[in-house]
Amino acid sequence: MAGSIMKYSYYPGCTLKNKAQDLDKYARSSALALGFELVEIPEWQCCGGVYPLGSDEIATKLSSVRALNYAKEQGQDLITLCSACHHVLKRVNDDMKNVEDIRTRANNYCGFEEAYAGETKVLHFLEVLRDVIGFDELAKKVVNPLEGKKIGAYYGCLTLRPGKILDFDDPENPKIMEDFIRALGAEPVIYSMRNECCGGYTSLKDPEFTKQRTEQIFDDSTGFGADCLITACPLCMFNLNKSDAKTKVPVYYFTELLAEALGVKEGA
Amino acid sequence: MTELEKKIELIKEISGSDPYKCMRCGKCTASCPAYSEMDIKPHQFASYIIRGDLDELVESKAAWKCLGCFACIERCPRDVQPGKLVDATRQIVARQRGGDYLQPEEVPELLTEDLPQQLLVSAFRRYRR
Amino acid sequence: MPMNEENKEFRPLIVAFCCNWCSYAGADLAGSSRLSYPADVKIIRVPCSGRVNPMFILRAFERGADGVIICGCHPGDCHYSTGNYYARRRMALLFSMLEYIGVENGRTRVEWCSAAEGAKFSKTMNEFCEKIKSLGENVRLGDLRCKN
Amino acid sequence: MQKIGVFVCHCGTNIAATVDVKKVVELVRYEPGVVFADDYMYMCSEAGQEKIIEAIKEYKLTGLVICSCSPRMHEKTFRACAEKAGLNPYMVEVANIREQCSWIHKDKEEATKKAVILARAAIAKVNLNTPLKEGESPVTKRALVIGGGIAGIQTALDIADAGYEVDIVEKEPSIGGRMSQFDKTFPTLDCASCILTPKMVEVNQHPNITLYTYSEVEKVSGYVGNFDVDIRKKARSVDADKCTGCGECSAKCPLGKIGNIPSEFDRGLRNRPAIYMPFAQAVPAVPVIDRANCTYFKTGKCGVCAKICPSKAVDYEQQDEIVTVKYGAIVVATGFDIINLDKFGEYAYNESPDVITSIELERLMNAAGPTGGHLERMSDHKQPKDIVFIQCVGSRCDSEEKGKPYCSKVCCMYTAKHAMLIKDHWPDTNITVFYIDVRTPGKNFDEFYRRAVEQYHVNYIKGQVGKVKPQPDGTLLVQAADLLDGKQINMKADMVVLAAAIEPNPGVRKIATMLTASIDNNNFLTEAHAKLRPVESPTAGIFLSGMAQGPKDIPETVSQAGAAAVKVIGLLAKDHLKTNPCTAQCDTLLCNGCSTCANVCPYGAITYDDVQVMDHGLRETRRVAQVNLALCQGCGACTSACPSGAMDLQGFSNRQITTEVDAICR
Repeated sequence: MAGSIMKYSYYPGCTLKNKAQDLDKYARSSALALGFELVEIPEWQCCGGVYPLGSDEIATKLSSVRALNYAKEQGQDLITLCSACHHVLKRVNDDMKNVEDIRTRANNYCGFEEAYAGETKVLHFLEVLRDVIGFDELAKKVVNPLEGKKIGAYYGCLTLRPGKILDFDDPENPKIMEDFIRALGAEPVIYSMRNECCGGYTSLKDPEFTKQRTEQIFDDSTGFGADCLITACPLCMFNLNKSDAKTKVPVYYFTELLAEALGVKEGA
Repeated sequence: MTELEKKIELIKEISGSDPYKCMRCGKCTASCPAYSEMDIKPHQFASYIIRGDLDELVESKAAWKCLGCFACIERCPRDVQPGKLVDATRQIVARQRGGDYLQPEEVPELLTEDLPQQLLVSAFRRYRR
Repeated sequence: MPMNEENKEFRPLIVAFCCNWCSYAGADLAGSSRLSYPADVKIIRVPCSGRVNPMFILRAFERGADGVIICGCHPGDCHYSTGNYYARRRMALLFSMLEYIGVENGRTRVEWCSAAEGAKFSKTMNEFCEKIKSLGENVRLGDLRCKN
Repeated sequence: MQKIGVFVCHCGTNIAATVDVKKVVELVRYEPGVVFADDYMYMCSEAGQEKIIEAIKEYKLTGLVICSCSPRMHEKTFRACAEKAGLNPYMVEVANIREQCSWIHKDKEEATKKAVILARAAIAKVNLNTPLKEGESPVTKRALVIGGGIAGIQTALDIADAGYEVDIVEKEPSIGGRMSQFDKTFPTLDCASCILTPKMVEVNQHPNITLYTYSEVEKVSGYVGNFDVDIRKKARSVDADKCTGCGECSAKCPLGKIGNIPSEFDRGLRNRPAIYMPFAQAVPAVPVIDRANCTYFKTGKCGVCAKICPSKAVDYEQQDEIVTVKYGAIVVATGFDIINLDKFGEYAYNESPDVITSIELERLMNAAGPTGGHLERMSDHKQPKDIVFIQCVGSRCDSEEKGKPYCSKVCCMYTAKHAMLIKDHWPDTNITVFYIDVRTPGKNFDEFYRRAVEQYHVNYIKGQVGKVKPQPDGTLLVQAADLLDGKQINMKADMVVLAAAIEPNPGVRKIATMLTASIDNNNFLTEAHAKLRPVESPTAGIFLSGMAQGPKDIPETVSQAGAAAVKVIGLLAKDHLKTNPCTAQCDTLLCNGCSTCANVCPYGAITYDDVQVMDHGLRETRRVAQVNLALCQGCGACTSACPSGAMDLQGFSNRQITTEVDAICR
């Protein structure tokens, strides 16, 4: 299969082109090292960051629908890295598949050649590692195992919930990031705040409240021995970094550690 | 249909959830990370809606304090999904008076060097429309 | 005499199929509670609403009935567990077909009535009679069987 | 042509005041088939019946129409009366001119007219009546009880004590069921094994009871009074006749120490050997070899148990055995289990060994349990100081994939029991119960719960727990809300006990299918009538006992077990069963074998058979429906579903009902 490398449509989202460039660039270089390529879809628009609050809203779902339809036309799965994009795209896709009213109205707006009905498969980058590459295969490709590192996976909310629609992992007791950490040769630290909210968007107007939340996250994870945390969400990263918890430890995008373990961090 | 029934129907439609299913177990309120900030607690949303005390909901701080973390939605044993009722309340406010918890004018002040775009768009969608 | 004929009130002919366990007992209770309903209603006892073959209803309309009502046990209470569910589905289909051939939907009805609901039975029959009266005399169905 | 006699009852003035009975008699006299018509003050009286008998004899009547009260009142009376005069009882029809005529109409002319029409319909029907004979089928005087928990044990004992033979089939190596795992029982707090083990022994020694443990029902055919059941006796690998139950084999099994085979009976709280009895008081006291784990069966090496056994009872060559037994009645007492808690990750059951279920707590409190009755945390074997109970874990859930929509009924009571027992032993323990509602209907039940609050100071808080968070210091942080006080609570606990929802034993669906016994959405067996026939399945000859029918506590289970036994005894006491003659019949010439009727039959009374038929001079083999008259209850569902008109119902035939329609619409 030399030469014909697996290609995925890739939806980076607003923040990865900007403040979260690390999340993006390490993912791209790691993907190549693992034998697949992230092909950024042209003219993508922001997903909105939040799944529309009213089930009767259509316009706010259209940017996602266009991205989903583009991937369908390419015959490719659609990959995201950002928690929020992952959440919004999967939920809009579920609407397009299962909610007739939304499907009809969205298609009326978009006027695709062929109506879109949720055909595209949306995958988080971690799901590709787990379900396509396989963590055992990933482990074999690791050249710099992160031995001795005790890493706490911080999931936050948007990657996991609502569990039924996102179908990412067990929303209360996830293990995909822990398995990922093991594949990189490090030791995962399991702590119960790992799927509790960091405060999310409220840090814009209530930064003090967000600090309470992140302090609890650091206290809990370091209490169990974590020496750093990983996340897939630029907003979690921001909030965790803003923390002035006594127990604060470094926070990395999971792709950064992946690139490091695969030996492709430099020059990414 | 009375005015009250119409309002309840509207909330049911926007939220896609049924407040009458609530059995007042309080698992949502127990799960809520923003509990201390909410003046009306998640489990009370269903009763406020059923009673028709929508004005109080609309005036409440709670609607703006919900983190949208989906913990209550995930754990609700009755599929009421209180978070969706909170979101519907925000929508009613936003549709009635354009959402007044975040004004565009105040944004420049709030910006910092490392503030991610995701935060801005999320806040705008949650606080406004 | 012709004037008299004109003024004569229309009295419909109504056939009611009642299951033995719930609705027939409900009709008995209506009787022992002296809850009247028009004499136009004539009850045929069947073991279960699920026993009511669509042919019986067609036959009634063919023979000049103005309305047919089928009464069974409440959903979940059927003496035979599931007969009323079959009746409900079967009649929904039959009634839509009857409407197609000219028997208005109001002339047919399925109603659940328990052995304790004498009042409901009487009320249902009164309402149904009123409805049929408002619809007037039915156009008698022709013989539906194939003829060659 | 029938010779029909019509009798119009005055019922005092009940009928006669509104219906002109004489006129009815006059008008029906000339109906086809009628040879005699008369009226009388009280038809149901001795004198009235005498009149009927005389008329039958004098006019050689072949059919009767009684215009009187509802057939639900006196149809039986008039049928018996006809039989006395030598007339087949099913040649009698009743026209209901009281409840459905005289009592609801005021206008005499109108009521009389209606009475005549109702009489005509009945006369038309009788013209088509045929004599029907109640069928008879013999009864095998032996009962099968599926499940050897307290429900099955009680049912079997009651039947056996009445003098009938009973077999119990239990899939585990011992009878005893869930109750044998319990420590104490509410609301009296007597020890579960003290009241259960004597019954288990009694079952074992009862001359009328045969035990099939480590066995499963494999196949069921036949019908009420005549079931044929195949029972698979799984190979125990131990000869029960030779075994003395000394326990040497289990004690010496090398896997007992190193095997890591979790004990099912102790809910995985300790390990067991590969050759084992589930618990010390097991009945029968004969071990089994768990072949999936046994070293000898896996590698051919070891054989310690066979060598050590003083009575040479270990038999590695033993095979499964199928026995076929005939039964007259079958009782389903398959019991319950608790739901799997994988979907409730928020309570950390899989993450923390100190989050346990209530059944595990029973084992931890039990003197014969893994800790010898000393309550300790499984993580560090320390005694817990702060214990939190969470109610309704998986009960009363709307979302089907997570939990169950019903209330599990027993959790409120056993939690109060647990709280009090713990406080009795270790008064320093702090106990908090998080509840949604406390439900304690039952004799002495609310008093019991109040005692937990008032005397034992158990802290009851209304509000479901949101999350249990294992902490770095080994404690559990319980995040909850006190809805009545309006507070969010973060409470440290050493142990959390989950009242997991109850569900029917997962094997019941397979058994119900074999028995054609209906089952509801939650896999509980359905009663023939929710109120009036609560221990019978709609399928004749199948009876329900215990949790298999719905959540219930021990006293309720025992009552229901007794009730099921009485129903079985009532059935077995008969030499023959009279069968309802108003059954479905298949016209094999019309039947095309499409299975529509079998699919709608609630009783599994329709089977298919290949028969030779002569059709227009051609002999051919056809698959046609056959009605088992012992099972058919005469609902007629098949008759209206049959697309070819082959199915008909005796006593309510298509022609009979059509002719009634015609008579009314004349």
